[in-house]
Amino acid sequence: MARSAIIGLGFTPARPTSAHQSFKEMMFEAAQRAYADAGIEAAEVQSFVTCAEDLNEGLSIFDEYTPDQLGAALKPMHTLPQDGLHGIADAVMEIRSGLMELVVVEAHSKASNILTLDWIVDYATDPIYNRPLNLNPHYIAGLEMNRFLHVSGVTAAQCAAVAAKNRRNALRNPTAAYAASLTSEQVLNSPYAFYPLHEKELAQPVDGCVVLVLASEARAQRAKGQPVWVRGVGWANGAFSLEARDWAQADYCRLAADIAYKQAGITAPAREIQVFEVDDTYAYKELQHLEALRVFATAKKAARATAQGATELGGPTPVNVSGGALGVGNALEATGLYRVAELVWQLRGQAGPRQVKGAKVGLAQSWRGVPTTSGAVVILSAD
Amino acid sequence: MKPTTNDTLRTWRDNIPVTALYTAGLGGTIFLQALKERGQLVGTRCPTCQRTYLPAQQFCERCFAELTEQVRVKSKGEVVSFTQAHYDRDDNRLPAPITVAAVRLDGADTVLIHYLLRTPKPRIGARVRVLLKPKAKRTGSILDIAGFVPA
Amino acid sequence: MNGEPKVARGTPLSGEDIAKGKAFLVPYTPRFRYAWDCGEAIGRYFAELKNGRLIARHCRRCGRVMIPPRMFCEVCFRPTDDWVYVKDTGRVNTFSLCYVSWDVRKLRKPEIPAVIEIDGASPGMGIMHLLGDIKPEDVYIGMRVRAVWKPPAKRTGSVTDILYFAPIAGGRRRKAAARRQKTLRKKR
Amino acid sequence: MGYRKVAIVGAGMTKFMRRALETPKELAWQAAKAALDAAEMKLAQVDCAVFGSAPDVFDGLHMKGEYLADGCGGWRKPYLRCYVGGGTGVFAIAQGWLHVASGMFDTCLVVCEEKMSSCLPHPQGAFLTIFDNFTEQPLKPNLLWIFALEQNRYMHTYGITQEEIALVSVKNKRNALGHPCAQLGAELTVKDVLASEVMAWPVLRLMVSPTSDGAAAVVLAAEHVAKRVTDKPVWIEGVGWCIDTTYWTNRDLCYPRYVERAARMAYAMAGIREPRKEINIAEPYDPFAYKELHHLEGLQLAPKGQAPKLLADGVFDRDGDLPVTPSGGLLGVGNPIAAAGTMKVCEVFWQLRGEAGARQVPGKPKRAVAQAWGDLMQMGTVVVVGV
Repeated sequence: MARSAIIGLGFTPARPTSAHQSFKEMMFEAAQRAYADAGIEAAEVQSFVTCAEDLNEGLSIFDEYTPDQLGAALKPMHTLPQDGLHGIADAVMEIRSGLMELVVVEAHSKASNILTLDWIVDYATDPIYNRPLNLNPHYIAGLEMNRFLHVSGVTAAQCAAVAAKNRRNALRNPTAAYAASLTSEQVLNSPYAFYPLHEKELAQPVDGCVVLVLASEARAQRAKGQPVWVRGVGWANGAFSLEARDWAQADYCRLAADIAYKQAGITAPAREIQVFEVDDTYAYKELQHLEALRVFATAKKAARATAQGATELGGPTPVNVSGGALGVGNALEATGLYRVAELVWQLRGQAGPRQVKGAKVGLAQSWRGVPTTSGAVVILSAD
Repeated sequence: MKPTTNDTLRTWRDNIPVTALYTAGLGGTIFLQALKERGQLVGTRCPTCQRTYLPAQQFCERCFAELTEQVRVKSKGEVVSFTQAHYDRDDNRLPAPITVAAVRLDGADTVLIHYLLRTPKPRIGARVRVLLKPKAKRTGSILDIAGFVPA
Repeated sequence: MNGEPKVARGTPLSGEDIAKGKAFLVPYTPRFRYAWDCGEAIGRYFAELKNGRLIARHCRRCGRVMIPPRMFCEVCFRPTDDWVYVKDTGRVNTFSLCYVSWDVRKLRKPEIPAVIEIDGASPGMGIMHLLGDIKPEDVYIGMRVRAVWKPPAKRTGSVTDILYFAPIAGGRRRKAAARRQKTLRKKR
Repeated sequence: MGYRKVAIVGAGMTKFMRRALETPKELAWQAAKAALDAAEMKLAQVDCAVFGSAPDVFDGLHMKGEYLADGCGGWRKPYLRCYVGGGTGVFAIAQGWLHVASGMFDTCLVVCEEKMSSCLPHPQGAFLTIFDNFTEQPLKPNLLWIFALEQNRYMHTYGITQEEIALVSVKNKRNALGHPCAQLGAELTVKDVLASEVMAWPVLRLMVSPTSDGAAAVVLAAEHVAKRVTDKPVWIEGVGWCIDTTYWTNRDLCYPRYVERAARMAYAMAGIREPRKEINIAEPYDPFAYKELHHLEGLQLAPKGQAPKLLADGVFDRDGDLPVTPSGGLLGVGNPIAAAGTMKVCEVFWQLRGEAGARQVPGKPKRAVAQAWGDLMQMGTVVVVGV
């Protein structure tokens, strides 16, 4: 099976708004940066993948609007209404099958263009049993967090500490939109949004675009820059319905991780991986996901480690040194790719003031947000 | 030099003008009919996976079996989780929060999501029961249930 | 159990079933509102429409003059270079006589959508718009047309600042082409 | 380049109908279950699932892939939704092929579903918003516009008449009479078609496929599994897809070059040099009557502008030299967008196995092509299968 690597990264910084660019112009900027980074011409790319959801774009068939600004006109290109990490999975399959050598993955957010975002999120809920309750859909996160706290023994204060850590981490990341010197107390003192979830524990939407160039091993060895190798990629869904799902465990994350670990030959994630970019759409999710990822045996241990600074930059298990979704922002389908972007910088040794020393292997994990139980895991390495 | 200024930036505003009419489906029809006409909570059971789905499902998501065995579930159960929503869908802060609970009714392996009423201090593990609307006001909707109240 | 389905599944539901309340239904009206960033290309396009002009972008590598304008050339994959005013006249590339409105109301008088190749843009560069001031049976492919603009005070910087495109009078080819296409159409 | 061999080992679908009582996930489950039953496989034997569906607003669900996951067998499995507009139903097969051909999985359940009736009173709000939000939607276009504009350009360029196009409706609706899942099978004449209401000239009512609810599914397996579960595997010999520029008003709509590119990609994989001679059955996408002809030309199965003549000569009849759309197509079976494309793949699967019942093409066909189209006259998706 052919190995694959990321050989180019382009992005626009995550920002609450981006009024100077249309989505096409934003994608064009990120694509140009990615191709320059990879040292390739757009014409060399054989296949393209965009990760996008129609209603986040406000167009009924967004696939129509994808090719030109990436250089994909008259080429194989398709849309996945999935997170950007699923896009990487697709590119890896295209390469491993032997069909393609050079594949581009794109995802973006123009969240600032959506005037009724929560209505759209709510449109993802079951129309017969759930939507008639007429609620803001983030209540689902409140329900889940409460169950998670109950089952895991994690405290509200420990969740708040995650939010404070990630917002502080973002201070070292020029790409992040929501950097802040925040303390756990300030998070805990923010009003409840969806009890027991505080307002400052929700990742805020951002605009931005990330483009990655993936290549087969043979093609990567001819690449201009240092390739970052894809060691494993896994993705999975849990039970979708609110009625049948597991309310305490992130089963989708556990399943996706186990697939990725198997491919990468990783048996002790905490020891073998030096940098983690883990979904923190809501602060408690980071702890829940760290357990599902087997980085800590339990979420409670993850919470204790966080309190002791073990997941900070400089700690033994740095988690979300980029700032995560709480610090960088929630870039809709591009959220996973901002995590990968951070890993690329870390593994290339380009992360500047937030560089994790000795980072050789990194993990990025995504979750598609409420009401889904859908996520993916990608493991990257420097060599 | 002519900078891009805020005066030249524009947005174009529009909407997606759709409305929807959803059918309850085969499973949903069983559930809603029993709820409306008999005030009962009917699920379906997968004999292979030994799980009772409430509301009734046409198929088992785990093994794909067609579910033909209908099971009447009790109207009492236990709070698996609850939350208090302080925002509405337009992101306005609500004057008073809305309490919502996930409740596992006795005899079901799944939870039902609904409002938690008359409960100033909600608690996970508390026993509650389903409060139905009077028969004359039931239309065959999940809102035929008014919510959960302390058992 | 090989072979195509002998008994196909699925339960048809008729309008009558619904009217009689045989099915449980949930109506819903979502609220999907957007304010899309026009960005540089469309922002300028709209601004010029307000001025009563059509503007395009030029790529110096492939030489194409593109409308609607874009900041990138999709053929060369590079930024486009120059703004170019093009004419508000052109030629009908294709058209339809549509007797159904966007929301499925029947129309007695058809709308006439068309792709109009714009003079001054590269060959084949068209935009979609409507035709007006013409009888449906007189429209033909190749017909020369000119934009009919809203009065300046009523323009908002939108494609609807052009009310429609109307035929430019004259032309010998016009009658012959119209005749040929009428015969084609009559055959239905 | 040798690829890992992937076969279709089972196919299933629901009836296509105007409005189904079933929820989207129930429809998906019915088709998926039928496909698994046909392959004599259990869900537990499936490694991963792929779902295809067109606009979210049809089913009335944001992220509808997530909502449908359980109906598609995605519970606690790797599950992916792909989406290329109307081209999705055939592309999903290519997406499933990637899952297995990559060596990452041995079996894959591919399900496509559409429930257009959820979009009430009609899906026009969804169709309006397929157009460019800045430069086209303010003109209040409907879906018919773009088809009528393309059909007119096609007719004009090659001197094609309405009669010639009407024949497609006649053939496909007749073929659909033999399909147990068909919504609109009918015995019609060219005169009937031409006498039907003018929707958007040159498009007439009987040249338009209906809106539908329905689902279709196939099970894919790697060679070693395929040989274990069936003695009649249908091999996926080639997959191809291609998207053209968004700026459809800057292209000549008379010819679908994106279909040609997609076809050439699939043919190259399949080692096909002369498609007209090497392909026994074609299922091109026919949401509108002229589209079938247009796509046959893109598929290199007819010279440019010549498909109508071959049709009139009977070449494309079920017992003709190159049977085209023996299923009855979207015009006859129905058009639940993505499910309709997969229905075409189901059809060639049944045909090559000799299991197509009343619709069986004579002469033991060996190789077939299914094709779908999508987006703004823009996306071509092609699958070549053989036995």
